[in-house]
Amino acid sequence: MRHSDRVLALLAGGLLLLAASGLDAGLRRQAAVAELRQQRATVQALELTDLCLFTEARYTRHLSQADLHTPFQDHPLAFDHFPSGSLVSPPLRRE
Amino acid sequence: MQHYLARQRYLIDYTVASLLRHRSKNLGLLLVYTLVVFMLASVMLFTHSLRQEAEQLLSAAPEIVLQRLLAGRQELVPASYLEQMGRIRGVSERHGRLWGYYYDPVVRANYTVLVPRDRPLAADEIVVGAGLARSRGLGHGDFLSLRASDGRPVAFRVADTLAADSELISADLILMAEASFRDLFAIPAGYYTDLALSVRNPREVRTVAEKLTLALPDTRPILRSEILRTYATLFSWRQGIVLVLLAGALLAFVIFAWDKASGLSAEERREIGILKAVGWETADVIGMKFWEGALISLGAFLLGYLLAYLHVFYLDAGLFEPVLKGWAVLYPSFHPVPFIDGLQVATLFFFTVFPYTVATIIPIWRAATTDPDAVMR
Amino acid sequence: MIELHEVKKAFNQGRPNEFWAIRGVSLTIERQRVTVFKGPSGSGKTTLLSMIGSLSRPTAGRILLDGRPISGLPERFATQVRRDTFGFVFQQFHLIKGLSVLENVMLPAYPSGRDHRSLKQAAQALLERFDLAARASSRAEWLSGGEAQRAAICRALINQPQVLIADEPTANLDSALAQSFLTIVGELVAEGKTVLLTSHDPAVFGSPQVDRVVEVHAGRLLESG
Amino acid sequence: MLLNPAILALLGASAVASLLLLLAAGFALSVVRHWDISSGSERQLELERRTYLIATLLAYVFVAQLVALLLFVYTAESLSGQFVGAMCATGVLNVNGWGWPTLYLKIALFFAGAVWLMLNRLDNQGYDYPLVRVKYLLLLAIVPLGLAESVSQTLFFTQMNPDVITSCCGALFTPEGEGVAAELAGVAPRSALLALYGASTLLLLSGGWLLWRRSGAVWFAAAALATFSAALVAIVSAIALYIYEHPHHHCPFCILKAGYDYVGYWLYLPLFGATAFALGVGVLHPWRHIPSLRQAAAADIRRYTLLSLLLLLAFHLVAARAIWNSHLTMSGVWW
Repeated sequence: MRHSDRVLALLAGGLLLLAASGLDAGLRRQAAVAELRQQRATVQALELTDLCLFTEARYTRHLSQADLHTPFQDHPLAFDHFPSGSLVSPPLRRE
Repeated sequence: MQHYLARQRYLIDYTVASLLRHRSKNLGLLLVYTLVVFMLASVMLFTHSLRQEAEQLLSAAPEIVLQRLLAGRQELVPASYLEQMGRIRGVSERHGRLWGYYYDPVVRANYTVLVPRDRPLAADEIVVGAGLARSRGLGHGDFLSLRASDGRPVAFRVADTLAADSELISADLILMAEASFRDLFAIPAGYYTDLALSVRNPREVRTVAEKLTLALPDTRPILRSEILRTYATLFSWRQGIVLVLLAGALLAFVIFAWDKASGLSAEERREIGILKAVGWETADVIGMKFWEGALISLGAFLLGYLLAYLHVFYLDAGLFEPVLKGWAVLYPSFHPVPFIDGLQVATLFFFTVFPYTVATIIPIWRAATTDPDAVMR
Repeated sequence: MIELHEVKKAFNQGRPNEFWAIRGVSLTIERQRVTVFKGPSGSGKTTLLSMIGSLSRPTAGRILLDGRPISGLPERFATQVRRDTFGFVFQQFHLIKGLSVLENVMLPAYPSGRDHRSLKQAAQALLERFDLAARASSRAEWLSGGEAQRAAICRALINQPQVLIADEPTANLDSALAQSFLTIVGELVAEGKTVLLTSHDPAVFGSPQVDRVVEVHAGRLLESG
Repeated sequence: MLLNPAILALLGASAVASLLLLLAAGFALSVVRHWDISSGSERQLELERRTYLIATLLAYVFVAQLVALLLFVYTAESLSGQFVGAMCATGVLNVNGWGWPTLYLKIALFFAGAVWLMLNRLDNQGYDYPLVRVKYLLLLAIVPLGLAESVSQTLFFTQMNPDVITSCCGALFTPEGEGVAAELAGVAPRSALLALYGASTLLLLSGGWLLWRRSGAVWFAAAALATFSAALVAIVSAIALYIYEHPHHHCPFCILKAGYDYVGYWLYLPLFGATAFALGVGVLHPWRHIPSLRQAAAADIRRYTLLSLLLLLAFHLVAARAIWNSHLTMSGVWW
């Protein structure tokens, strides 16, 4: 077997797997539809406004409800001392 | 066309043979490259999936949340505001929300305490989120004691836990009755945390918000579209930050690739000389070298991407958990739903394959223009 | 027929270490003959041969192949001429290490993109003819000197060139192997090939297979024989 | 400035492309100044080697630009969620004054690059490289285009202000509005489609004439440009409406969305391809009498003409299919 055939077959296999991953994503998304709908219902019922990703501080737990300069709300020189502060951008909002 | 393809196959033949001869060196390169792609792809897939999920879930959030600001801080809203705002056309429903935070010194975590509107609870009953239940070891019928604002302990019976599959939104929630909430935090009757308004027609939301700020100048409306926008920018911003950080790694890798491509050994130089002497043209050598780069970068891209896919969606992005957890004690356990879009994959491809190939153009050209008669000298 | 008109070649032109390796050579080489360029090392015979084989371009003068000028061609086209017309056997054989003998033989035909199966068959037939079929799949660096030279000849013949060019072909061989090389040359000429050699080995230019000896000295010709 | 991976990729790519272009221009300059094909001097050999580098660099730039053009539109599309008032790429391009110029420059660069590569391919088939000066002068003309594109794109992305309320396709592409976009939308669908079919017929006829009589390449290229503009107008004023099945939704970008089966790509790719090939024919044709190129030029011109006509056909088939399958019926209103 020629080298090129072997390598092209490998690449084709990789591309096939890439396509398979897309297919798999679609299937899993489909499977998650019910769950997502359930969660949406919870959001609606409880009137939630934020994801529960960073629970350490008020301004990271409810990002969208925080004040514009939240990290400094306790004191103008107060440092943002929670690590997620480095991951979360300051709230962007039109005043 | 056929001739062109046949020629490319021959060039690949030669490239593969020459890659195989320096197996360990090229395998090392492939490995490092795959790792770089894997990290980038993991971040992209994970944040994109979170962003999509946020968008889907939070599109059910209240259309307008009205906060009252007092000296720049959020303050309780008197119920009278609901009357004061007057009749605003388009607002189909308005009511006060009661929610707040509770710091639990036992596990040093912040909980979100919330009064549900459509779920009647007895005064001593609470419903807790699955994450909280896990970290405090609570089950149905257990008791949780919370300290009221005046210092006395109040015991609540866990009537229910929220579904585990909704942890992404509800891991740290405690739901309780309105009376218990007011009692626990000493919030006088007639005051709410904020107000929620529903607006039927999405086109009217902005006008409603403008009218609200006019009618109630000390309030601030937060629109649903702003919430969605906050999350959209949050995640792409984060992706960007991680990319900027990883760009260093990428740059180092590109320099490595450049160095590898330009630091041709005497042996390789001699080989190219031989190829040219026996009838290969500069363009053939460039094509051959191009395939070398293309095979390595394509291979690394496919491998890295597929590994990242497995990592994020089958292993629940295990490697990122510590990063996301930060100092948070309550971390939701959730399975990201695979939202993938072509832009993500195309960007990733651009980010990883393009710099590598560009970095090697000039070294390749240098090597390919070796004099064909060099072998005769 | 190959004609050279006042061919000159300079190295490092315009710099202080400028050096004229060929200082004006005019020559006609007939088809189906064995022509040997003889001369001491540094006399310019290899440079001359590389210009005839379109490996390098003369600084001045013209080289014609069957009446068609080939010396002024840019590399892209010179390579085509070289690939189709000339086959090279180098002094060090220059087989590529790590590739099998068969792959080495097929190498010059890669850019032409010809059908893989027929190419492989042609290569195998050549190996068979030169008694190398058994070594087809062994690596090039495992061959003995004589085998390596025969493999190099196979490689030179894979594109069916009219002209075979060999640079000091017997320098790395013992006399028995040198003799068998000359026999092969004789066979090739009988088949219609033109052969150009450089050598300073009396066993070569004294051999009955050689039709003409051209002596090169300090970049000029001193024809004899 | 939004720190978004796709934006970073685009900025990086166009910076790299500009760098490569500048590099190529530097080499091209020395080639134009010292080129002498008849010389066998070492400098000439060096220059000939440089042509390989320049061609490789340009091929990379062109491919990168092609991908970047798609990525740019796609990114603009995906950013629409982050701007108040933006529903699709139109809104995002309107966020500041650099959006549209960037898009136009990218398109111009695409055509210029395609034409250059075709010219280069032809020249490489002539043993005396007869077009060397022409193509490198053309390259020097492309460089400012590339730099302008890079600068404009950088300004576009860095000056993006998420607080600006932008006007999107709903506001922009309305017949009542002002500006070019509004005028495009205001063109009666009937005359737009008629113009498109008229221009396409001209293109077909001039292509046929070119294949048959080997002349009139200028007309062919001109007809292609006319068809290109007519097609863009027709997409905005009529074809898109059929795809959206909405009589007032004029937008050239929303058709790229997944919701419309990405039909936009199937429309734009053949259209751009057909135009690029036709322009290439127009540029190659004047050189067909150079002796060393005669054969190659005839073959290339023939090939590109056929490709251009085939792609044109593909465009029309996709457009016709979109109209045919649409549930929008305007027969009483437009026809």
